[in-house]
Amino acid sequence: MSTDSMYRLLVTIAVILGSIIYGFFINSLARRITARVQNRMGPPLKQPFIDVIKLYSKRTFVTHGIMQTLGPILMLTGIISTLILIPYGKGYLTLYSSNGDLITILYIMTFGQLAMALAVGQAGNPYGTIGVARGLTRMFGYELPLILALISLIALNHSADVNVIIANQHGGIANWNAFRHPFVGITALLAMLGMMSYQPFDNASAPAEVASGPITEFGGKFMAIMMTTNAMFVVAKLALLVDLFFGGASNIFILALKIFLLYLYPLFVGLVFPRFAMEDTFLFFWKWPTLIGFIGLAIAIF
Amino acid sequence: MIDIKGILGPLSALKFLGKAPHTIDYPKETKKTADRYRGIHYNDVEACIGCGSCGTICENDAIDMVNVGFDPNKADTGFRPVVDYGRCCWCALCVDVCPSGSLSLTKDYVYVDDDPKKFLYVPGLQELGKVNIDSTDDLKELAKIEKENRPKLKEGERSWYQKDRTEGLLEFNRVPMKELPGSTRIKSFAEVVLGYTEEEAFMESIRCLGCGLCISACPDRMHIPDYIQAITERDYNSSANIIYENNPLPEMCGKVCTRQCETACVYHNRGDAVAIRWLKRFTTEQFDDFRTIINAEVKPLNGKKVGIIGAGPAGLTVGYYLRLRGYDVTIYEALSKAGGMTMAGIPKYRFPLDSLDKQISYMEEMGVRIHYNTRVGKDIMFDEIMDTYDAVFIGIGFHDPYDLGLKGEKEAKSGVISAVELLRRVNFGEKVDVGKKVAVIGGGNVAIDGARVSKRLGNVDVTILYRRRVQDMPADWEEIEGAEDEGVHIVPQAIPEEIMLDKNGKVTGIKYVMAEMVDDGKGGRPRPKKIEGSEKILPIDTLVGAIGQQADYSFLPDEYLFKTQDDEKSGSKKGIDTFWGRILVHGYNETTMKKVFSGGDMVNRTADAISAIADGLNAVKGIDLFLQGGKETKVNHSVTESDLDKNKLLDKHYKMKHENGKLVSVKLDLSGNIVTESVKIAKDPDELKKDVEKKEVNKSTDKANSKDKTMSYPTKNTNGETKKEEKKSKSKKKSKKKKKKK
Amino acid sequence: MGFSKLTETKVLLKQYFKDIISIEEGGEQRLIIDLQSKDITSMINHLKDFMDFKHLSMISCVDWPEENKFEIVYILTSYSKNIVLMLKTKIDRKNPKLQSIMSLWPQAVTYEIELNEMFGVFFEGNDRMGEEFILEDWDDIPPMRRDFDSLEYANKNFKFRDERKDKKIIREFISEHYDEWRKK
Amino acid sequence: MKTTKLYLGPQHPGITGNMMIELDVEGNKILKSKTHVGYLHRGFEKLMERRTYIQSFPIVCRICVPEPDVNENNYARAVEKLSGLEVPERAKWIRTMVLEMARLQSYLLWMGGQSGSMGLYTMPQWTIGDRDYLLDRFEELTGGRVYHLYVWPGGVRKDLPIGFKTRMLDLMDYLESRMKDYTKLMFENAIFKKRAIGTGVIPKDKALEWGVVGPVLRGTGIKHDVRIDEPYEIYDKLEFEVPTYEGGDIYSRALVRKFEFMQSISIIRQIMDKIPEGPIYNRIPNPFKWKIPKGYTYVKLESSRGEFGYFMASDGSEKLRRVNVRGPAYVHGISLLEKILPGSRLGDVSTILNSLGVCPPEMER
Amino acid sequence: MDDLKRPTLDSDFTCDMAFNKITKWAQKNSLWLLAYGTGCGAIELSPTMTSRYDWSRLGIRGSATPRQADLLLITGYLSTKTLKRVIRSYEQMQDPKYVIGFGSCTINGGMYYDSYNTIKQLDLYIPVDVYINGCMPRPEAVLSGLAYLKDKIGDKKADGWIKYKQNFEWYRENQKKILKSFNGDNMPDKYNW
Repeated sequence: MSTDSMYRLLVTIAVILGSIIYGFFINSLARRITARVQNRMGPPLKQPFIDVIKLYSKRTFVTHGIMQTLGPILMLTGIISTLILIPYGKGYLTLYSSNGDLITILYIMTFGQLAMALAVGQAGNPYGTIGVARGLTRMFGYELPLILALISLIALNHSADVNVIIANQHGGIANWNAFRHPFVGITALLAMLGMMSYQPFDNASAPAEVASGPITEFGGKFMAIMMTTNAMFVVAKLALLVDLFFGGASNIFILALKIFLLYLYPLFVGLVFPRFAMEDTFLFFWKWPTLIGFIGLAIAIF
Repeated sequence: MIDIKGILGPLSALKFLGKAPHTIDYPKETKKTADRYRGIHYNDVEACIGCGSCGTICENDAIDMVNVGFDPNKADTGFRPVVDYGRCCWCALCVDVCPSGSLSLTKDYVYVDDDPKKFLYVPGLQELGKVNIDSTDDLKELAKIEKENRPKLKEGERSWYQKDRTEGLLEFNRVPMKELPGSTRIKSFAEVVLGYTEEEAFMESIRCLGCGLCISACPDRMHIPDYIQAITERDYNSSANIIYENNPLPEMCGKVCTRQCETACVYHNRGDAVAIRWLKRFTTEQFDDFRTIINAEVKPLNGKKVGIIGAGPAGLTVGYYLRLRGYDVTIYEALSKAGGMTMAGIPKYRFPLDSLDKQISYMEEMGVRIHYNTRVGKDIMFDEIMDTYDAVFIGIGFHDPYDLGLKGEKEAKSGVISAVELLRRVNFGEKVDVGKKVAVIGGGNVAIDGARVSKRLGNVDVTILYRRRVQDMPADWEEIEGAEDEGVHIVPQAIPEEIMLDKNGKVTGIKYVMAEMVDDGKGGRPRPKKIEGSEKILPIDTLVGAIGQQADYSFLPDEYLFKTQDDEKSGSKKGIDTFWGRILVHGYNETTMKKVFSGGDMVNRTADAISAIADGLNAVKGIDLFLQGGKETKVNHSVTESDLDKNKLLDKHYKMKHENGKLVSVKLDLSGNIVTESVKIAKDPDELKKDVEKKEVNKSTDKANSKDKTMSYPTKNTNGETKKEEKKSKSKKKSKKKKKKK
Repeated sequence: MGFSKLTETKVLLKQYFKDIISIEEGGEQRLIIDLQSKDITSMINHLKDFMDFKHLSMISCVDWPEENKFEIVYILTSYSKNIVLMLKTKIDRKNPKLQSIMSLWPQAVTYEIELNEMFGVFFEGNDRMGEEFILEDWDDIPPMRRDFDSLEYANKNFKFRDERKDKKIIREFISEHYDEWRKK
Repeated sequence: MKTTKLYLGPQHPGITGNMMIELDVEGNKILKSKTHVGYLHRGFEKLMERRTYIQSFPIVCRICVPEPDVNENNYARAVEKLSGLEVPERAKWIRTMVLEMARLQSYLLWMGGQSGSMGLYTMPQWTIGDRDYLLDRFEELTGGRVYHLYVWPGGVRKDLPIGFKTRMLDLMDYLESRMKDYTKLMFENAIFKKRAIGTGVIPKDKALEWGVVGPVLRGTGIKHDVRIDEPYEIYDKLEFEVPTYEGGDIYSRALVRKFEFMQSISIIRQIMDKIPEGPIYNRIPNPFKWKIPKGYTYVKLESSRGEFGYFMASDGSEKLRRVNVRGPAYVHGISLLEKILPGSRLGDVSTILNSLGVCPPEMER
Repeated sequence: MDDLKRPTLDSDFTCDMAFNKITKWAQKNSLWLLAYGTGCGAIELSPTMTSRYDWSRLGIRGSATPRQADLLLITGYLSTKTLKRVIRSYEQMQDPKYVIGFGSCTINGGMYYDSYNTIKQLDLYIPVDVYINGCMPRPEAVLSGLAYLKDKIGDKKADGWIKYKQNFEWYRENQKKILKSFNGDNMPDKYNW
């Protein structure tokens, strides 16, 4: 293994661990912010770490079959593969993003969710199946505007490579994609709400309706893996969106700051809005965001 | 189409980001609990009287009454509540129903534990959770903890308690009894107390909590809560039947009883007790004839005959119950009306003439023969009675007044009369001329009655001379109040010296000297000491002496009467032993003479009607046992040392002690050391041993239905006053109430 | 002037139903009617359709073991006349049977199921009789009947803490121990 | 589509309290629903037949947990009607105030539940947090936070504490200002409206026949309120309006409750101004053996969820012969649900339950 | 599914020694509570979890399913019908799990001691770690109860779940005594994972 690929491997591992820790850190900040809005004190900052350690220290290991055990692990692999494909800055931080472009990232991102669907199918909990069905319908909902936004972006930059897109955005804020092509930016932001599974669209794991949805059957260690993958997933998506629409980041700290600021947006929307009914999520995404998406595409093509 | 207001409006909720949250960071800062928060119990174990009302009202059966080691007395059962926090719902009904107001809830509520055994808790004696109680039985040593290390109530901690008598579920004020106003009372002998209407009786009887403490105070053990409950249900028949179970003269007790039960009532220490006497009276007023009401089954005559001397309360009770048990009873009464001391000694405004007629006619109709105006010893000889009857009961009471022992008493021809004599004459309708000014010497009920009666014989100026202070007077405070209302002057601390006579022996005045109270140093009653040179003379027309009575034993032939205190032969089986004028009786009121039983004022010291009835009831059991199989052994007729002690015959100036097998009575002076070696009662040691075994035998039979004959004064009531101080505080309370009324 | 609505309904009902056992006014807006059990349904039908008693508040049952009777009580409210009417009828306690009024009000089914489970009253025409409504696999007699003692059932089936098993009823204890206390 | 049977069991975060709804679901649409109750059954009516009148006073307020005062008041008035015990005037005013305070705290609890079931988790934190200030006033007045044990036959247990009036009026102003925030966040929330309008519709013509009462009935446009139809305590001396909204869906019911929340605040202000002086308690004859002559009575009042009635029969002994509690949830939770749920979406089950104000302990007592 | 090896009891402690301090600290500070208000005490849970008392600052959070919960609150009385569901949920919870008994109904029957449908002592049927006194315990009392449980977990005394496994037959026999149709409702006899 050449020293170059060795260095790259070490940096990847560092980034993965960094994303876990940073994911939990964002999660705890989010909990504090929701607490403050809800006029209460909220948990201590290190609470997510305590939760994960406690879940790992659970004694029992209940599983209904091999698929249920594999589900979270497959999800972990899915998320790690998306992580390494996203560039986080210059040099080694671009990890392996050179050999995969936007479409591969999109494909691999959905891989974790499908694995989850199979695992829940094995678990046999009715709420799980309903939760997964809702998750998939929601994915259909937000995939359309997302793809429209990404296609128009590719059309504008004439290449699907993320690094190229970042390169095109260098210079001041003015020429960040979100501002240069407002329609594309808006559709992406609206689609992002669906991806984040926060309030307006958290029908998949709505406690009141389907008792925490797909992860109803997963306790103890599985739940721990779920939480870590969730944290990494948040970081991955935000990093991707920052790269595509907000000009990437030269060094890691600016990227972290941008991720946090972008994270605030779905958080605040989630805090003040109840959740849509199942059909409405569908209709919501396929009405305004899609329309704006088509306009953006039209501008991009002609 | 897009609802802008609906989208942007909620975002205003984000303004809370800047504000500080209103969360209470519990372990560090806590919210002040309200003053009334119902938290953990606290019980002031000194004020608590263990009546069990809290345990009875608790709907979750969370409170048990447990023997924690306090020694019970008449006004306190010695039990304390233990609260089971595995049942309690903190509704504070127990606090609202606590008559003594000792139970309360505190503001402290946090208690967490992992051992369910620690949720049992005696409030006021234990810290919650410190003690692991395995069974409520082993809490007896709790009372031994001194006051200091019992859990104390922190200042201001009591959250839910009865601030005053108006809070809570109990009605502390008695339904007021209608009385004739003072001015009209004097004009006639009409009855002063007018009695309850049906509605008033219902309101008064429903106050009773039914806890039963009054039963323990009544010498005759009447079933008080049961008949009060019958009055509440307006079922007067069964109420009368319950009374008749152990009291054949309800009207007498309803009007003139000394009400020991009301002093023991739970309401007594914080308010007015339930008017038990007036309720009993109310039941009797409902019927004009007991024959149809009382359905006691009368056994057919079994051939045995019992003679009764004296138709006082004791005699009548024995007559009634023996007749029920099938004995042929005849009563010899010296006076013209039955009722004994109550009929002769008590003036008509308190005890009207006809009040016993109903009971007497019921008894006579049942077959009890009463020979009036036949004095034993004059119209019929005692020996004749002893032969004709299988058993004899002596119940002649104390009719013979003490003489005053003043200078000039013997020489006085007219103008000096004893209160008993005066009352008997007035009661039986004689016209007695007492002149314009009357002085009464003495402080008991009889003195007061004498004064009020003489007040009614025309407008007479009456003064009472009493050696000690007003509050030391043994009379009922109601009586003293009544006398003062009617204008009787009371001169306390006046010791009479000499009766001034004119030449033909008529009383003209009384010389008395003032006294000041001197504490006798041993906590006993302070003694009056003359103040030299403070003589005063009170011009009077008649002098009434009321310093106590004694029995008149003239009917007994001498060979039967033994005064144990001063001659040797007493203790033999032939005669009746008496001790300083009182007949010595054994467990079933049997005297030392075979076939002879006795009871009433001649035996017990409490000298009131209910104790006489109690003696009668006890004697009935004795006679029944005695005549059943004819075996004398069941009733052994010999008096042992413990009987004397039990009979409380001995004043604290005398003490019985064993001296080489002989019972010796020793006279003590005030400070308790022996003054004169008094008479030895002849009793050889082996006979004493036999007595003791016999006592064991009898004890077993006694246990079933024995009743303690003599009634000791209730030493201390709950707030630590002796009878006298209690009277004083009561009179103060009454006067306070009167002031309020004006 | 005119009668108050109350007396008006009273008079109307009297004419309509000859054999009413008793009808009286309990309070200013209350009517209490006693009926034989056979014409309960016709009375209720009449009340609902013609007398505008639209709202069925409750069906309840009172157990009179001494008269060996169950007393079924229907409480109807008429919003327009503002009257609450209490319709009472007595049925035999051994095999309590009554006609169901399921067809008039949907919620009557729930009341009837509960009465069936709690008292054992059988409503003909109600197909969901015997259905388990509140109690799960109950083996004893219907619990709300007066001859079922719940404390005895609790003692039989459940176990209480035994620290308090030797507790004494204070009032009986007082009466047993009079003599000891009198001495002191 | 294959129909699956779904048990929204007793342990389900969406179901308010302990009951189980058995649904036949086809995809997201409900075909048939059946309610199973009995998880909170303690046999109140049996227990109250074993307790004397004053002893069943503490157990009565445990029947319906979100609203104990309604039971206390009903029980007290029923016993007073049976026994003929009068209540002093001031006690009546205090009782009305306690009832209105209970309505306020129950509506705050409802707002939390309704928005929580829809996912708006900020609202429950606010409303139940503010409800706690009201519980402080209850604790100060009655000595208990939730179970107040304050209204008993004959009047109320203790008088108003010193300075209670000022603290109460401050609280009313605070709640009124908070209502503006709630309206912005919930009542005028776009997504709340989208979800609430048109779901769980009760047809107006069938409402009365299905036994619908209280705010749910007023939500369908029919104006009935026990406080006007049959004024109890001192409601005839107070001025307040009773709102009705057309539509019969969750949103109209929400508006009815919002309007009544404001009315309750104004009622409490009126009471605080015009409360007369005088005794507060007319003592019952005897706590242990108070016998009440034979009689029947049906007493009802307007709780925050509708007509709450007590049927009581006494037989002359010191214990009740029969008590039957008729809460609004008895009808709303069982027969009404079986009528409304079929046809609505699976996601809306807990929203509809909350809007009907279903409180399971009342159903099986 | 049972052939998968279950951690036997004795192994619970040995392999746990290695990083025991950290797990105890984590288990102490993060208690996930099963959202199941079994009795009338649940009304006092809502103020405790919302803004006025907010137990999330002590690391306590509700969880919708027994799988993720490790704390079960029995808030007051328990009717027999609910007891069956409580047993099922309790056994489905992951070890280590704790139970808190609220109020007087769990200790000796409370107000409903003479009711035919409620259980009188909770620790006959499921092991109870902490009892909180009160009817119903205030939010402050609930928080102090939870603090007490945290200390107990901290020094490894909260072993209710081990006690349940060790004398499982005793518990199961008690449960069967009052739950008549045990197998009728396909309640497994063995430990129902």
